[in-house]
Amino acid sequence: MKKKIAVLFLTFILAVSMLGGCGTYSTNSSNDSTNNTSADDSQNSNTSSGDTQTDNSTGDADTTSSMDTINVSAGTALTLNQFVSQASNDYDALYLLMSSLVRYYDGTIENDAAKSYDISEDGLTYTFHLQDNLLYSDGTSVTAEDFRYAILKTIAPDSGASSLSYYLGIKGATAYNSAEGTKEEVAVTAVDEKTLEITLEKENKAFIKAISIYPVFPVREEFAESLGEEYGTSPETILCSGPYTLTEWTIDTSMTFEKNDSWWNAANEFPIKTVNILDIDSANTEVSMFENGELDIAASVDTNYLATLDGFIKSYEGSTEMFLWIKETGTSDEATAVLSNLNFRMALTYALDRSAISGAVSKGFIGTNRAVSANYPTATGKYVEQYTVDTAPVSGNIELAQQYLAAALSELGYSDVSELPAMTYMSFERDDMKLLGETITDIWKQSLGITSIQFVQYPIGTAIQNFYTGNYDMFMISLGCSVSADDIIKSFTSTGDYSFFSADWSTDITDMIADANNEEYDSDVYYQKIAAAEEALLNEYSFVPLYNQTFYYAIAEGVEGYVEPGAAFQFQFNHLTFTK
Amino acid sequence: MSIVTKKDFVMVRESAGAADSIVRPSESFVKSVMRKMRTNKAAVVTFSYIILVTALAIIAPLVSRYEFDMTNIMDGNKGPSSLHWFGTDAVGRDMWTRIWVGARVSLTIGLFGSIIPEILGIIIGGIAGYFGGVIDSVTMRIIDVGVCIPSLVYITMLMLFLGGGPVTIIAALAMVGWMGPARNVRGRVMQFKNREFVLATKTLGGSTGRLIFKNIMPNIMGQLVVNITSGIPAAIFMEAYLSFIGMGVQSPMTSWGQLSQAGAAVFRIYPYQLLFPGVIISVTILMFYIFGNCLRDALDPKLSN
Amino acid sequence: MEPLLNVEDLQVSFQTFAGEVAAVRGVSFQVNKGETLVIVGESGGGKSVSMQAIMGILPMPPARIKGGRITYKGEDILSKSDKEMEKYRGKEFAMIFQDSMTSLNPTMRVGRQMTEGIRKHQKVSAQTAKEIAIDMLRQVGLPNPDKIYKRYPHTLSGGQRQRVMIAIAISSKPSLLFADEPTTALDVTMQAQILDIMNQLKKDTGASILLVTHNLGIVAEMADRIAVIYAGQIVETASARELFFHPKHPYTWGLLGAMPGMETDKSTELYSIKGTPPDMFCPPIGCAFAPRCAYCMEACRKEAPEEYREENGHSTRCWLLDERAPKVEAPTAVIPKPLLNEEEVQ
Amino acid sequence: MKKYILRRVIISIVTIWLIVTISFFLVHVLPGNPIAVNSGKILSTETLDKLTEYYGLDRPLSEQYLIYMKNLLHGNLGYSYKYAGQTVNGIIAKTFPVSAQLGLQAYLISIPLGFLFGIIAAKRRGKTVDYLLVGFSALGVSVPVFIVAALLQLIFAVELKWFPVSLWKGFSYTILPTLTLALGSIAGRTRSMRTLMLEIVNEDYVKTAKAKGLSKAVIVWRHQIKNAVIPMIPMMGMELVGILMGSFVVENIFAIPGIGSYFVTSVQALDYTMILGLTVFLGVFVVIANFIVDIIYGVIDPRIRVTK
Repeated sequence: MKKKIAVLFLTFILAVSMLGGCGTYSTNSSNDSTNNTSADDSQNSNTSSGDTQTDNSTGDADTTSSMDTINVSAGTALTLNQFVSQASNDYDALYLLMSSLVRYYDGTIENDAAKSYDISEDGLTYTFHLQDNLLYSDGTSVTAEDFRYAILKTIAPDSGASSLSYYLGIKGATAYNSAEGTKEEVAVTAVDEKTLEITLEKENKAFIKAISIYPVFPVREEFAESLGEEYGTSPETILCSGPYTLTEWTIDTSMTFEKNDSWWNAANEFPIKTVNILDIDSANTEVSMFENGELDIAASVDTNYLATLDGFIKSYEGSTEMFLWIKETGTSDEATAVLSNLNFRMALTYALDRSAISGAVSKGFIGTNRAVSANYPTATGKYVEQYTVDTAPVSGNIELAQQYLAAALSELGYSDVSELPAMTYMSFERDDMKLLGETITDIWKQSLGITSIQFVQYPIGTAIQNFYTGNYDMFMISLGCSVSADDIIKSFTSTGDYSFFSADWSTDITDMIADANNEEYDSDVYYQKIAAAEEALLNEYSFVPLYNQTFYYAIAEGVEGYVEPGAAFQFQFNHLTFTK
Repeated sequence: MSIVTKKDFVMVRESAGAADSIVRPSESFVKSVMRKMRTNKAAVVTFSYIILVTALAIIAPLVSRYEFDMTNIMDGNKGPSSLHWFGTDAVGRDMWTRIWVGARVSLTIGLFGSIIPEILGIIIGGIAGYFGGVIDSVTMRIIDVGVCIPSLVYITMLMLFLGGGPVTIIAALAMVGWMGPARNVRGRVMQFKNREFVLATKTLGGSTGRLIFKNIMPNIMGQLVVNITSGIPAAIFMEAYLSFIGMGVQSPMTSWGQLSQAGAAVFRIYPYQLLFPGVIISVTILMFYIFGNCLRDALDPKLSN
Repeated sequence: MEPLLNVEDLQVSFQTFAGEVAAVRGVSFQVNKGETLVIVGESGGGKSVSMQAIMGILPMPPARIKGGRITYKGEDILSKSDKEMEKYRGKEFAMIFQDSMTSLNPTMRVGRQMTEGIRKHQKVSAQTAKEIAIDMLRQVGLPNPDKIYKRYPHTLSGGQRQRVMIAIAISSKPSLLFADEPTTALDVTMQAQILDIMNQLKKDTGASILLVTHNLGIVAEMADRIAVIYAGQIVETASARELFFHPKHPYTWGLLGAMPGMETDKSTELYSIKGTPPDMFCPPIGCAFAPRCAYCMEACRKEAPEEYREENGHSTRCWLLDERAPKVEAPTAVIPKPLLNEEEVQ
Repeated sequence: MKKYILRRVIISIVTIWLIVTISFFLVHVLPGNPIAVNSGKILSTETLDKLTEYYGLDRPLSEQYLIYMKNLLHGNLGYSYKYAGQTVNGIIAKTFPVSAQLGLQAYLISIPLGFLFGIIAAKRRGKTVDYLLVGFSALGVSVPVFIVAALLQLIFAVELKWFPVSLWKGFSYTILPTLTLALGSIAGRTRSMRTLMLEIVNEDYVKTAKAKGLSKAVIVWRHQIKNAVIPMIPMMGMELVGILMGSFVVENIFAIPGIGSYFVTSVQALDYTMILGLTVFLGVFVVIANFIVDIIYGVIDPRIRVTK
């Protein structure tokens, strides 16, 4: 129960998937160029990525024979119906089962169903040329019409697909989605069996990257329509066009993928014959299975067990960051008054030694006082190191905290801390979150004498429900999964994807970001302005950064070529080899 | 040789009345049960353990140097030492104090979580069993329906309306727990209903209330006490189960269930964090269980004559 | 001649929470072939405990046989193992219990409860066992026995169940039939029928009967010899006529006096024994009946009386028979008038 | 007999209908929108509204109830919210056999062992074997299941490597979970069997049997055990239903695709159709189990003949 929710939680929960999806900050893989898709230099990257496709097809054909089966413990899909799916585990499985126009692999974008594509001068029209031998697992051939049908169904008015927002950039898509326009007006045409043309509303350098991270998979119209709701719910109700076919699927337990030799690039990629994805809920069981050799890859290892499996453990920085969000409107008028007092918020922040607390709660948590995650790269190094901000220190300062509290009490007219109104500090039900919440409330009690803040935890369903109704004062929220720095900062403001961050100060931060974004600034000036916006945001002390999360996974000996998922696909087994 | 001499053969006048003083002291039912319990070694051992645990639960947190929720980041995950008898958890909270604060929660849930459903069961089962007819069939239908609705639906609902404290769990146990005892008691009451001594009381004009509680109940007393003592472990388990699925007692309170569940997650690395709560929860339940057995033997007249 | 059953100084005590209770404190009696011995006394005197001890069906623990010898047809059966005793029970011995309501297995048909005993001892096929059983049911006077054979105990009346009990007991032609208050749970008319069946059995098979009762009417009806038991000891044994005409023990007087005769009119106040039997938790020193005996002497309190035997087999355990004791005659009210002329009794 | 069966069938149908109706409205009282909950992330309000419409959750409750009942009559329990596109019937059909096999295996072990230990403990009351068995059965009841499961897994799977650590791929995979499940019910059954046997040993018909000269074994088997089993039957009926429905803890720790975990996750995920589907499924089972228990009860105990 805990582990499965954890996986869901780690990869994307509450993650605001901004435009262009979450870039991977994998510390060890170099190719910076494609990561940094900030506005100015993305133009040249995709033409270059175009030609890089050809060389990988001549790659390591001979080693495919030695590998037969690999067992991986990770979350299984809830549904394989791309038009309804909300969970990232679904897309992980579809990555193996389906081919898409372009395929994302370890930071680069490779050709897949589209042998090649070219872009019109005005950068609006993309023409994809499909592979010749592109087949479904039932032997029929994949046509451009299948892609057109899939795209239209993704942006249809009644579609709940999570990839919807990345295709609204197509001309006529937004109108069709809001049921004003018709299907025909959407600028997606199958010129012929092997050519697909897509025209955007306005130029978007990151379109290719977006459709590689949130792809649309081809499916024959009559196949999908005839199954209706049952489409994508079992091995029999999906049409595989990718490197693997699905031979077994038990919900919440296991999925078995067999190599699909009729895939166009079967000879060069995805050497492993059988991939078993096992959904293990108990961390203890997962570690024991790994020790017993029943598991070859443990996708996410519980930090308590790092010692047991050291020697096999590898880690990567996640792109999400955990914040303590102190709301403007509290659960009562007195609470609202107290919460909107800057001194009180500063007192709460200064009282916390965030690196010590995070480290104690879990080895994977690294305390931070910055709004942008620690490993966000700039062209020349780490943004956080190059551009500093003046805000509360990560190790906290108890004396200052007490002074701020005293100031706050006098401003609010309380003679003693015990008169403060009752406030609730809410989070999802998870062991480490519980430990963190209890520790923070206790430190506030020990160092500031505040006893009126009650830490409350709910099972995930109820917590999300409460999130909407808003009957809490403080909330632990994971934010900031975004490619560009300005988007990260913007996500904290009311103009971000979350419309309910409606603090009044957010407007001037939005102006600062807009200013930073105009064309002529070079990246250094851009980052300085972003840092200033970040500092203004931090010094509001509504969003108190807590920690960045490092994810640990375990790899058995003989496994080569495993790609760290970061925030993209979990099973990038394109060049994974495993000799027992 | 006979010690009797000639002069002994003299009539003794007033001897006839002496026989009336019964030689064996007649004891009230409760006193005889107490005597039997005192003489039973197992009962004495288990009862003193229960007293010890309850005393520790009340006193230990008061006299301990640490608050149960006082964190100390510096010495997290330290094994048992002179400073911390049961060691510390990940954020340096003293396990000894936490176990005894947890004991308060678990024992209250254990006790009330088993007594209240039993009493509800007795009352409803007794009435249904004794009166039979419509009341009986209606109650039985309610039980059939009630048993099927997953207990978690009640618990989630209660948790939202009453908050996550021990009260919710006890209320949930009561809502779910009364059906089993009610069914048993109904069966027993029906069984006893037409036994001779009950008919005899009826013929003597005993009022219905007196009949149910005076005659039928003592016979069910044995079963009641056994159910309560075996209900306590079940209630403590329920709390541990709820902690396992994340619906246990809300922070900052803790309970044996939560401590042992958290300990179980790391028991390969910090075994003491599971060992202490796990052992105490198991031994306490064992003691209640055996104490229940001894009580049942003492209460059952057939067994002890 | 050799008695069929000879019980000598049998002692049985029960282990209870509160300590040891001596239920039988040295009981001795004999049963000759073809004779009916009736053990009579107030309830709790140790009657049925002695009988169950002989049969070897006392639950040990809590019961424990502390001493004594029981010889049956010359063999000491007390020393026999439970396995060996199984050959006796149901074959040599048979027992009729008091409350047939609880003495029949509620979940088994009557027929099956009979055939299991028959087939155990008579090595006959199921069919013949069935015939024997049905014949037995007919013998005990049950109408359409083949239907009764198939029915369950709870569907029969009290009298029918008691007859089934007897049928079970006599189905293997026992030579010694034990009857533990066989008619107490029945009404008077049924009582007479049951006693006739038992006498009939005695006449047909020459079996001897050991009957336990507290009802003197049944004693007069059935007994060849009588043993009066009080507080775990036999206080007086004699032939029926001897005991009724020449009772020697004050307790026997009390028992006889308590029985209203045909013509005792309302005016005569019945002679009753005051008090209740002593609690065997700690047996009294001296004669157990002393506290309730109207003729109690110092000696009775000091020491338990020996047994005074007379040639005609009449033995009494009471100091009154000692030559040193003052002569006391049984109160006339005790001797029921109709029985006074001796011929009738034969 | 037929009249009685008919009456029971009608009562059963009414009971099931009651169960569904009460659960339906009870579940909808739980606050929260299943779509928001199952997505596990904060959805923008438009997607939320669209999906709510897609699942028909925006229609008035009474209308939803009628639709649900119409489908129920056809035996169609609808689609799960959490596992989009999966039918509740499909999930139950796939997962129940797993839990049933596990439950039956544990049940078939625990019945004979439970009875055997109970009888031996009663027969040798007060001796060491009695204390041993009572102690063992006490332990079985005292140690929480997740500790038992973790220990069995550590000892027999990781250390001794006799059995696989978890999953459900063959018979050897089922042994550890079955033992974990069986331990608890063996303990309970030993205790109640011992109590019943002690009560029966004092019954008069046992003395009659002994007076017939039957051997000890026959007396124990034909007379004592048969009568001791009777009060156990209602308990065994309900216990069987419970154990067939799987155990969340065992299935979670041993990663078994059983139905047990859905009873918990569906409530927390507010997966209305799943909760109702499971409740109806459980309800039908309980009603059938009661019916069978009554018939067996009648067969074994003539005093409560079914034809009353």
